[in-house]
Amino acid sequence: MPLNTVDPTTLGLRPSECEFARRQAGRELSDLEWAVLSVLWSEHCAYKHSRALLSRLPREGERVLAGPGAGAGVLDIGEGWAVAAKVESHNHPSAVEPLQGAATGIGGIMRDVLSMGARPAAFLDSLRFGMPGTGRTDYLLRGVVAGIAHYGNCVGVPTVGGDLYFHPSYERNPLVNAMCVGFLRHEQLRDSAASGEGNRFLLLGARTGRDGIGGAAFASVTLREDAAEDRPRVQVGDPFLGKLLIEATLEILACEPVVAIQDLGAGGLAGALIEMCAKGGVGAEVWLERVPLRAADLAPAEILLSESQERMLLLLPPASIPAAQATAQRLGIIAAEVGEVRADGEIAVTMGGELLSRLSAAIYAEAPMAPLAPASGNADAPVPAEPQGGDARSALLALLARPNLSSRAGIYGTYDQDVGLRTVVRPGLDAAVLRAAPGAPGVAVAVDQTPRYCERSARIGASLAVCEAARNVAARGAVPIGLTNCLNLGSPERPEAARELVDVVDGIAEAANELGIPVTGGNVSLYNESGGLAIVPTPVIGMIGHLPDPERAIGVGSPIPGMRVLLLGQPADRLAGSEFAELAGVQPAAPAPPDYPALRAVLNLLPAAGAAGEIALAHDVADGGLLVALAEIVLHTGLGVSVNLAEATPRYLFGEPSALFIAVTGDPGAVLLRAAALGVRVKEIGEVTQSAQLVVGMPTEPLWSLERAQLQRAVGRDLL
Amino acid sequence: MIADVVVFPGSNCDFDTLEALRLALPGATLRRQWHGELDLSRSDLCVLPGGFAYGDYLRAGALAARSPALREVRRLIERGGLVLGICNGFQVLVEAGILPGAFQTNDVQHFLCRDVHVRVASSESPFLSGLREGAVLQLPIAHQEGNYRVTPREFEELSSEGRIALQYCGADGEIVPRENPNGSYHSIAGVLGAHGRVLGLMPHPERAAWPEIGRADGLEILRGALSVVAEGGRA
Amino acid sequence: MPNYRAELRIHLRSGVLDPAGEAVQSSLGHLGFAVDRVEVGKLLTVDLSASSPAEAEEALRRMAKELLVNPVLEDYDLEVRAR
Amino acid sequence: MPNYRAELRIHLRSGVLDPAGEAVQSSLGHLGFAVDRVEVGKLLTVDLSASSPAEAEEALRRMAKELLVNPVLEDYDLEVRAR
Ligand SMILES: Nc1ncnc2c1ncn2[C@@H]1O[C@H](COP(=O)(O)OP(=O)(O)O)[C@@H](O)[C@H]1O
Ligand SMILES: [Mg+2]
Repeated sequence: MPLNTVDPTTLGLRPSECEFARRQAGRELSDLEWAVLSVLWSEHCAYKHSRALLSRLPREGERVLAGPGAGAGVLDIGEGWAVAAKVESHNHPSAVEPLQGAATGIGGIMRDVLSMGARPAAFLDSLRFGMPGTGRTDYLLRGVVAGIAHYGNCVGVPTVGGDLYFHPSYERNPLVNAMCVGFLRHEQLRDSAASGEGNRFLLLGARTGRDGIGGAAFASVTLREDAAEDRPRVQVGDPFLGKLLIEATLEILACEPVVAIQDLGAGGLAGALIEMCAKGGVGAEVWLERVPLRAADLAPAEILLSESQERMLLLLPPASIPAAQATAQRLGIIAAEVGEVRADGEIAVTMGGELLSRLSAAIYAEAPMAPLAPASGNADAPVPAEPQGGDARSALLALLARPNLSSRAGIYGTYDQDVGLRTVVRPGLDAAVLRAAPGAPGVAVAVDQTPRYCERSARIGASLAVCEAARNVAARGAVPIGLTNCLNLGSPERPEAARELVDVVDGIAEAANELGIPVTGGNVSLYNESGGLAIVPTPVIGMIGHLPDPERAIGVGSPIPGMRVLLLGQPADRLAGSEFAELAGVQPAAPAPPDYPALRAVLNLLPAAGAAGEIALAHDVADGGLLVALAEIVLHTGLGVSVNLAEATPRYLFGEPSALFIAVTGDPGAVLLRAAALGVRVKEIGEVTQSAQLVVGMPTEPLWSLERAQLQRAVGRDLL
Repeated sequence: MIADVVVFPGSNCDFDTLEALRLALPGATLRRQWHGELDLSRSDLCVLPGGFAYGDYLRAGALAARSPALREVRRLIERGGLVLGICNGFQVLVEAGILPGAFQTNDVQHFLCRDVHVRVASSESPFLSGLREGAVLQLPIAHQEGNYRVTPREFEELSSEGRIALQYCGADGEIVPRENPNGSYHSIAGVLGAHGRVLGLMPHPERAAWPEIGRADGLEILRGALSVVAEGGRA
Repeated sequence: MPNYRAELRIHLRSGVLDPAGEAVQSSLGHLGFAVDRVEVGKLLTVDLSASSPAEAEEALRRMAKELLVNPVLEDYDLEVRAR
Repeated sequence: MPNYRAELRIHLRSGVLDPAGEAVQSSLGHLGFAVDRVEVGKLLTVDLSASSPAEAEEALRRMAKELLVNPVLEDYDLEVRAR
């Protein structure tokens, strides 16, 4: 067997890790083994700094069919249907090449969902950039959006939502998180644990090229000043092949007795195969000469570690291989038999009959954990004094024009929102609604996180992100039943960032426990810092809300003039953390922690009232506060809203509460009854009008109004 | 009645179209046919669905238009069968020379997905026979290369032969540049083949065949095939 | 058979609207580059074997006609050299 | 100032996946044309005025760097001539 010539620490392994590996193996490792180990033991693959911490997240729930550790979380939605969902980051590749970085991010998360046996049904994108208006940011934003559109539209999966925030801390480290949602019947659920000596691995999809080698290790290293040097590592996605891969995979899963399946992501073939083996407690023999290549001269380590896109690894009994290959061939896609299961737990890599390496799968799979050394204490800033008075009407217009509140229609308008016929409510407000099939159960889906909140308190910000995501699905009448998340942070080796990592996990755990929402999985992206500037902690939450009858979700029909406008829940009692405070130049402060009792009560009310058809439209009060939310209803419906508000204080009008909704109803009496029974504070504030304008009356202030066209001009900034 | 949906590698509205046809053509035999094995010898209606056939590489629809499947489609047309090209299907028919013109990238230079209004400019086609001229439909579009180009001469010809099927318009039916989403010549959203039995259109009727969620204006177009069968099948 | 590399330069026909070119021109303008016109065309590079340059050229012209060029909108010129 | 026409021929860098080229190659195959490789690149034609060919070329190189060429994935060559 070839021996050791490289110093493994030059591959990014720490001396202590090398020692650990040698001890486990009982010998020196070969170059090939070090190469594989350096990738599989990278932060990106091994979660060295976060794995222990993540066990604090609640994961139990009666609807959870597959939780953390699976390719995607899977939740029961009734009538034999289930939903699979996962969010993942593709930050560093997108910083280097925004279009292809985002495109391959979409392709990558799609294959995670596919690996559960689900048909990918929708994407959401969560984007963070430095402040707009600089050439670099605009270029990144345009490229990323074009990349998502390119891959998503072409692969035939709609993009139905997302969020987008600008903050100076993302200037050098933009974030691109992608979420995929898929549907499956319960019996279609698949697992990635390999088993059965002699079963064969079938590599399905693209030929293996030199692209993306070392990508995983690359993602774990802080972006260098000149990221351009990392350029050859950029991969190009082929959504056309991605589409063939979906169809071929699903057809083989439907027709053949597939034992296990896994997508190829970070760590390439080695990553997928070793994970499958380690999960199943078995080993494998790999035949590298059978891997279809794009360039003839790939070295064994390159074949093992290449992160070429659009590939899946399936495990089948030998007798089923010919049929699976025939299916693949008919659909125009390559399928190669590249190895078989060994019972002894060893990974034996061979090329043309020659044994190149043999090492236990468990050694590769069990990276030593890295301890966190979080800074102590929570540096939440004190709550500052409130600005007083001011002209609410002009403040509203100014808020709507802020980059973080302006319209996202120009962005989601470039995404196919409908393909697949599952989109019942398109993007526009809060969550989108999907049905598993016409007439079948479905879900409301949203991704959320507000950098402004996390900037001053990672912990409160994280719990508020869970609350907002829950509110957004509840606005469609859905019950939040599970969440997936992506934790984007700076280097865990810095005590402050380690503290933030602990805080965001605790914040999510707190809110998830308080609201009874299990965490079904997620992804951690660390080292988002460069030039001494780290991002604001960014725990992106992807929420799944259950809708037994999505075709009757809140928001499927339109409100009618004359319907009443209600406030449900708890109005804001302070301005801290709000966009208004930022606009007013008040020193930033930590937002109020979530009001869980009030939120729980409304989260109970909306699904019940929605199912009874009592609510035509609901929208939660979030960024910008109450007046902004009212304006958004006027913008969204094309109708008018006329209200009389109880208070004229800035905190009431512009504070950002954690448990407040606006609801439009044709039957206020019924909603009031329900609210009383559930302990929801409710107030009727006005009505929907035919003429498209927002009319606002407040105590001691003259009545004022804004035409929809004026509101439109304010929000209508062209971001692309 | 037999209706076939052709699947090219990269088609992605094939299942959607079948699902909508199931509703629109009750009792019809629906088949999803892979392009390589296409047999339309018993077909009454063939639909080329939306998507990105062959990745839309080179030009949208160009590679699919040269595939052997198109021979079957041409034969069906010669026999008087019905052919409906939706979005990418329309692009394929144009690239194949079955319908005139050519497509360019939307004038805004990016993909567009939203509801538009279209006005029925001609009902001289089975597909449009259930609608009156001037009727306004609300249908979704989803395309990057939907900017339909014909020469002024071709336009005159198409107009005089009643072969402009649909034009983008406002909710009130007014055809104005502001309501033209992609820059198409004279707001053309759909055109007919010589005998009205071939229709190519950019909007997606199959995405608007769903009354239960308030999107149903595409049903009438999909039902059009019934009118021919009611008259006694193919010509 | 000898190997050739053909370069097919595809232009929009004159008179055809070129919104892509206009968009690039205006972006250049925003960056401070004043140019008179931009046209966005395609460049296809085809490697093939043929018995002579003339035969290679002949093959390319047929490929152009049958697939590579859309005569409604596009024109092309062709250059073949040994490789 | 004299007028120039610059042709920027943009190729994919070697090793970068070219799904478009592969699709066109296989389609040509179905049409009976056997070719060894197809690459789909871009051809930008830019008309501009400059005081000399060297200055025009210099301007084009800056445009390429700032907008027209994506150095992560693409290479280019440039030809400037009087018009
Ligand atoms: N990056 C994005 N991609 C797709 N859709 C987006 C994106 N950003 C925002 N949206 C959509 O725009 C709408 C408004 O977004 P946002 O203001 O974040 O939500 P809310 O209505 O809850 O305030 C939502 O439907 C959301 O899904
Ligand atoms: Mg909301």
